[in-house]
Amino acid sequence: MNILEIRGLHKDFGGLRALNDLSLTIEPGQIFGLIGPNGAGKSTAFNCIAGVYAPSGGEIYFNGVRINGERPWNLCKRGLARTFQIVKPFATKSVLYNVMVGAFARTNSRSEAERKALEVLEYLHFEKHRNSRAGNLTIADRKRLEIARALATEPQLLLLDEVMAGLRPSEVDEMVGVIQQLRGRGITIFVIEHIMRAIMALSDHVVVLHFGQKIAEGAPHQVASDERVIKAYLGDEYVISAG
Amino acid sequence: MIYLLEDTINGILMGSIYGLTALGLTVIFGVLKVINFAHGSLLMVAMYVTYWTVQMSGIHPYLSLVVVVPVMFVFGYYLQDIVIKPIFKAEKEVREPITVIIVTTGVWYILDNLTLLIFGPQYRNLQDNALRGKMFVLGDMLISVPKFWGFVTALVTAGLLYWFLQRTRIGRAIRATSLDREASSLMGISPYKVYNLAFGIGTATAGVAAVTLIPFYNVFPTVGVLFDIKGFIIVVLGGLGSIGGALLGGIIIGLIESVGPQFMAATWTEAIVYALFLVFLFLKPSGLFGVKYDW
Amino acid sequence: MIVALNFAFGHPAGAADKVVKVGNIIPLSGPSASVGQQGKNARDMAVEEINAAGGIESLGGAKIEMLYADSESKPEKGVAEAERLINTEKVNVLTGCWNSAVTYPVTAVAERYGIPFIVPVSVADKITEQGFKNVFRIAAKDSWWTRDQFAFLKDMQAEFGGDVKRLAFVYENGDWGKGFAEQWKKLAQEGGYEVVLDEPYPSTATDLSPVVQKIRRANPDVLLLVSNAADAILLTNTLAEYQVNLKAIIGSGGGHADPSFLQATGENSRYLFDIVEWETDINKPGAKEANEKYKAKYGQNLTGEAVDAYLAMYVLKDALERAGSLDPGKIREALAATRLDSGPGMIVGYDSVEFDESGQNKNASLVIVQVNDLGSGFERITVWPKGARRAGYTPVFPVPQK
Amino acid sequence: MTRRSINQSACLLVAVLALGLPLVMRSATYLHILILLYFYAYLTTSWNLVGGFAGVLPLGHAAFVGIGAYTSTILYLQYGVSPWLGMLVGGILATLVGILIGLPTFKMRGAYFALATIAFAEGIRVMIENIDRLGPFVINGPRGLQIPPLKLGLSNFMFAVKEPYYYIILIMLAAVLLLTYCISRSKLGYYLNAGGEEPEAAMALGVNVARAKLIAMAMSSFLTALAGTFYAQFTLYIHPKSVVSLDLSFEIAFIALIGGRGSIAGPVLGALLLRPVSDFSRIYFGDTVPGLHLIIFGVVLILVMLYQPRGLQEPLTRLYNRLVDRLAGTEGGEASA
Amino acid sequence: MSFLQVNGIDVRYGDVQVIFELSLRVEEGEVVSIIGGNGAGKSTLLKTLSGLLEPSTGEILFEGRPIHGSPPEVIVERGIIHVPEGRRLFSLMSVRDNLIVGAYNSRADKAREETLEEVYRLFPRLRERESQMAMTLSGGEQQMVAIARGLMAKPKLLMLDEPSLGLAPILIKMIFDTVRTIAQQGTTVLLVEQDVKHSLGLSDRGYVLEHGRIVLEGPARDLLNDPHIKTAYLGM
Ligand SMILES: Nc1ncnc2c1ncn2[C@@H]1O[C@H](COP(=O)(O)OP(=O)(O)OP(=O)(O)O)[C@@H](O)[C@H]1O
Ligand SMILES: Nc1ncnc2c1ncn2[C@@H]1O[C@H](COP(=O)(O)OP(=O)(O)OP(=O)(O)O)[C@@H](O)[C@H]1O
Ligand SMILES: [Mg+2]
Ligand SMILES: [Mg+2]
Repeated sequence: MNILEIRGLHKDFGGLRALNDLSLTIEPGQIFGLIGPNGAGKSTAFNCIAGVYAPSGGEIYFNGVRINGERPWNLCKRGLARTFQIVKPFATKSVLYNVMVGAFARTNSRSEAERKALEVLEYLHFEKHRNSRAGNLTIADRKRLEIARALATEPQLLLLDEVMAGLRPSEVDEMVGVIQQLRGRGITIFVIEHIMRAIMALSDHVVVLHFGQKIAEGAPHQVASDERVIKAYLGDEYVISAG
Repeated sequence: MIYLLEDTINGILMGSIYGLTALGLTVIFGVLKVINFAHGSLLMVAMYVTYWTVQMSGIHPYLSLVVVVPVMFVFGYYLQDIVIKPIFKAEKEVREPITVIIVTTGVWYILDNLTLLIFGPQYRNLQDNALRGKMFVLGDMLISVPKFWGFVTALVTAGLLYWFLQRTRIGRAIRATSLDREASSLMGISPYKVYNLAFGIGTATAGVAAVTLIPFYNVFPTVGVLFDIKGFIIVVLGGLGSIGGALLGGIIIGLIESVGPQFMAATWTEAIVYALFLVFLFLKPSGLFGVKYDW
Repeated sequence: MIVALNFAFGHPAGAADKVVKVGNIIPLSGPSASVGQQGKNARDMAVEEINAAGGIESLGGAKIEMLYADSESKPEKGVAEAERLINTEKVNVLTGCWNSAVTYPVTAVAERYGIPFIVPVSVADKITEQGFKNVFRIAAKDSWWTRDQFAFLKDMQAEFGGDVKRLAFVYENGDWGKGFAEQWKKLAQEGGYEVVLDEPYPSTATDLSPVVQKIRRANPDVLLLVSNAADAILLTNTLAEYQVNLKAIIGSGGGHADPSFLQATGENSRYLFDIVEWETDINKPGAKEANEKYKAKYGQNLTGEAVDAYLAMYVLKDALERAGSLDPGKIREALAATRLDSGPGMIVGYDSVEFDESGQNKNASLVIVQVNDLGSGFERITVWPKGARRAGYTPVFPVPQK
Repeated sequence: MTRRSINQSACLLVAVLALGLPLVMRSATYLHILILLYFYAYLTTSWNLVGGFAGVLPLGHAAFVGIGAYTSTILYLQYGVSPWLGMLVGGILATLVGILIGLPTFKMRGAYFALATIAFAEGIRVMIENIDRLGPFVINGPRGLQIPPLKLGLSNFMFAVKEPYYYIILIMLAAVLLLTYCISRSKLGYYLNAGGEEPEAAMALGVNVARAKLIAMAMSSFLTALAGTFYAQFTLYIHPKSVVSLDLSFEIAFIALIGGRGSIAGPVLGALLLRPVSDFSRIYFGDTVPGLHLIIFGVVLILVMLYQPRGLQEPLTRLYNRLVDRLAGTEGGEASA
Repeated sequence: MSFLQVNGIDVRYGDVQVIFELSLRVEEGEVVSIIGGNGAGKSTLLKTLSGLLEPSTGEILFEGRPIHGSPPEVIVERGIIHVPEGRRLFSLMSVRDNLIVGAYNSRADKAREETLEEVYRLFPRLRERESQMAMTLSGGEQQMVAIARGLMAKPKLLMLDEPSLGLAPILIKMIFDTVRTIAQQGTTVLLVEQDVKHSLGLSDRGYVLEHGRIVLEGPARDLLNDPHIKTAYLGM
């Protein structure tokens, strides 16, 4: 069974059609990439899946269950976690506190939540920051915190929205490693990213959005050489340097 | 039928004056993102300023605008500069520093009681002013002349304020600061000066409101409180930060207060106002003219 | 920390055999500050006089020491202050509190500690109807005020004609106004009047023209009012603006008797009737002098409220003289046996102060005044009872139509 | 000494002090002031569940005080129901009202929420002032209700002396503090904080923000109403202007903000500062210069906020921690809770 | 004396020191890049230069006169314009009003209309969107507005903080082309970037910032070939 299946998804904001007839399927254990120009509707797609927006049309199935209009916290309990492109840390609280909020999704015990949160922080090499105030982290660290919190909810499917923006190449590589490890733990990953270096290295399958519509789909290298994708998204220069 | 018309007109006139009293509240909220609990007291101070200006010079009450508006502007400007600014400096990251509510309440207590100390608890009003007791007689209808001028003043003030904020250089700077304090400082705008300015403008509009009230109203140290809660309800009805909203909110309240008593005891209209307010909030939490995402 | 406070603030209650401590709880700030200030002034004047005249002789010339506390018109503040005055300041007697809502709970405190509590003015009937032993009220209670208002109305019709049928009741929506309105309704029924309007309004109203419109449209002959100061002024001015024609408007003291009322209403208050405990033109020896002295000191005329406070101090002095002790029980006994018919305090319209079983001054009486300008500005002229009417003045009733 | 044992002994010390105080301090006046101080600390701690943890600013909690006070008083006066029972009924009633008001208002943020709660409480006050009887219940409108102090005794929640009141409110305060402490360390506490700060993120992490806030509101309104009954029994007179007044609502919020909202000690610290300032300035200046004490109160409000915008709790906690560190003889370690 | 001269500044957030004894200079007409990993203190440095933060020690001289300790609005008047990280547009104002506010300082205000024309010529897309509310623009368009708003202030020194962050590859190229154009027109540019390849590609000189200290500096070309840079920042 597919872990996530989207059929003919639409989302309108007033007169603006942010998503237009989007369909895709993600199999368990996949790393699935979503790319496209700014404003193409990528984050909107995530918001529809994660229950922030009710879709204007179409269907979303998670593990075979229709989840249109399901509230975010219930989706989280079902095993769907996400990060925010515009990070939203609990700024006045410590990193550990932030992650514990996520961990509480699976337990009622404080000590259990703390244990699990520390485990996640360690896993992400983030434990040295555990007592830092989340509001004082740099942007890149806040993105890492987003991942840590999401992981603490023990998801089956993890939606990552531009978690690598602002990382330098070596850090991108490190993060790619982490994400691959997550897949190793059986978590399916759906990732939005503008950093092609990461997308190319990570994804099994890539979908390209443009004006809310899917314009290409396939293996990363296949997509990267697609004429329309280059024109709309990558630009001519990319082909040369990616080579 | 004629009664209803008469009451409706009175409601609109008085309501627009309520809107005018709340205008400063909405401007200050729009820019500083704080509720100024001292607004009623500032109105009270303005009423005293107006009262003494007219009393001592004997001029037409509306001429006192020339004195009251600048005096109140300066008063508000420095009040913000001295008392409220330090809080914004201390809480740079907080968009709606709630502590300001406490500080402005402190200002409220101080102003009301200082006035009591200085002027005593007496009730004063201007007996012989050019507008006192004047009525337009339209057939069987009686319409208060001073309220009518208050209505006109409210419209003009709101219009000027809107124009000022939308079209002038300083107005744009004020709006920019209200949206992003830090970014506006990177444009060369001093946010604290803008706050002073906005507070000054808000206080000056309280001055205008005081001038419209003085021809038919009393002055005493606790008069501000009477308009305070009303002001809160008005700005929320209209949408915090919206100028047109404040006027409309005021008129709604004025209408309820004026038309309502013909169908029930006057005390119940108060309850109606609160009930309507809550219903409105539930239906449209950002107010009639409020912008949803600008919290 | 509390210990430190105790040390710093707790005045050791020394053997005060040379002073009588009187605790006074009145609204000195907040919305009733104006009345509170009058009460304080009048008390101070009386006590100065008493002390200057040698204090309480039977206590070896003990002086009266006044302790004031601000209730801010809030019941909880009044209670806290009563507790403090009794327990910490060890006052011998308590007076206050003007706002009936403050006076009620304070009577309970005084009763609990057995401290005599003199209430100069707080008109709610209930205050002296709780079966308490320590409460003594100087002023008339609201059923007497309303009774007299109706008696006045009847007498006026008898004397001047003018057929009064339709009554309108407009009153502040508080303890005080509601209390009056209830009595009015009964009296109107008994008197065969038609009540065309029965309208409470919030004292905090910022626009009273809707209420005035209601009065205008109900077209009553006589309007009876209970108002605080701000609303009394606003109502009077608005009634004039809307040219409401009435045969008479009768106020119930309070706001209508406020010293700022005449100044703030001017011509609009002409011919208004008001019921009060006392008026400056009263024909009583000493009254004129007392008023002049007061006016020189505080710049205002004595009001009914002020005179009751002034009198209260003399009632107290009288009781203390007879008690010859600072024991609250003794003072209470003396107060209960009061029969004060002379002395500087007796500038009121009746002949003596005597308390009935419940502690109500049984002789308290009221007068009705009319506002008019007799050439030296607007003033309040006593017109009723007829025996007390100012010589040479003919009341204007019914008021001429505009 | 370990940090834990120091903390425990500090708590013990405070407890002993509080319990023993009435034995040393015999003045009914100070006892009265102290009882009201605890009363406010209790109210503010209850308020803190919503106002502190859930990150909104309710300015209408007096409504719940009023519901509690009126319910138990009416039941007692008209039906002879023991105020203890009435207290529970009042609490339950307030809980229902709290949920009712919370349902729509928790969608609002910031200033809107604050103003909505003001309007709601004022609405309740206007209702009480206008209604003389509600069905079989005599509310007595603007005249308030007086409880005749005839049947003294524990079962009637009425005492001739102040000590019993002192211990009752002390126990109530201790209980609510303990409750707050437990909540702050529980899942609910984390969820409230998270939902208050970044609702969207919290939802994505499995937090049903609205439900968490509603639970907090239910608890807060229940606890607040209990204090209403206490107040009624303590003063034996309730009046819409005293138990449902805006002043009361404001004072609760001020104490919380001055003390430090969202912290456990904040409400108590706030009450320890503001109550004496309010009482003693009124006592010492209320009679001589009318209004001066309110000016002083205003100045204190402003000064504290200017110098400690996060409330007194912050510097005092730091001080306390340093002291504990000194005693424990260790450095650094964990900070925030 | 350099155009901009930073001498040994320390910067801290409360108790945490983030920048240590940092010195650098920018000459008039140059494009200088500052590169460094995340958390190195790049944004902090720019915030300090623009007056949002104050150095605890050290001095900052612009055209020979000290600016440290002056508030941002004074520094803007002097001609240093900071385009902050994350765009920071005035979300509820139109594109045009955003740009006009950019020209708030007195030097720029006089030439407002001409500058607006110039900026529109540089970003024709913005002219099309002139009356659209800033918050409804796409990420790339928002970045254009942010840079354009900086230009409206008639900067002598333009400081850009990660202008390429979160942009699609095609837009990144466009943004850097724009920066190049701006520099060619004579504006001095101080550029903070993660995208080292692009930024050093158009810079004259560069500084490498790590843990709040300058660890490397030199002509951009040399830095591009530096082995440390290659491994850490270019991912080769
Ligand atoms: N809440 C909203 N209301 C109105 N319009 C919206 C809203 N959210 C997104 N949009 C619009 O929908 C379109 C798609 O936005 P979305 O955030 O999904 O883009 P994106 O592909 O994630 O872009 P980026 O790569 O810049 O993050 C944009 O034009 C955006 O302005
Ligand atoms: N407001 C703040 N309070 C306390 N510390 C802060 C604050 N802002 C940033 N820091 C800290 O200062 C250090 C430098 O941050 P800065 O934002 O300057 O880094 P940067 O080089 O711009 O990184 P990035 O590439 O992630 O934007 C970081 O360790 C960060 O945690
Ligand atoms: Mg996006
Ligand atoms: Mg940065």
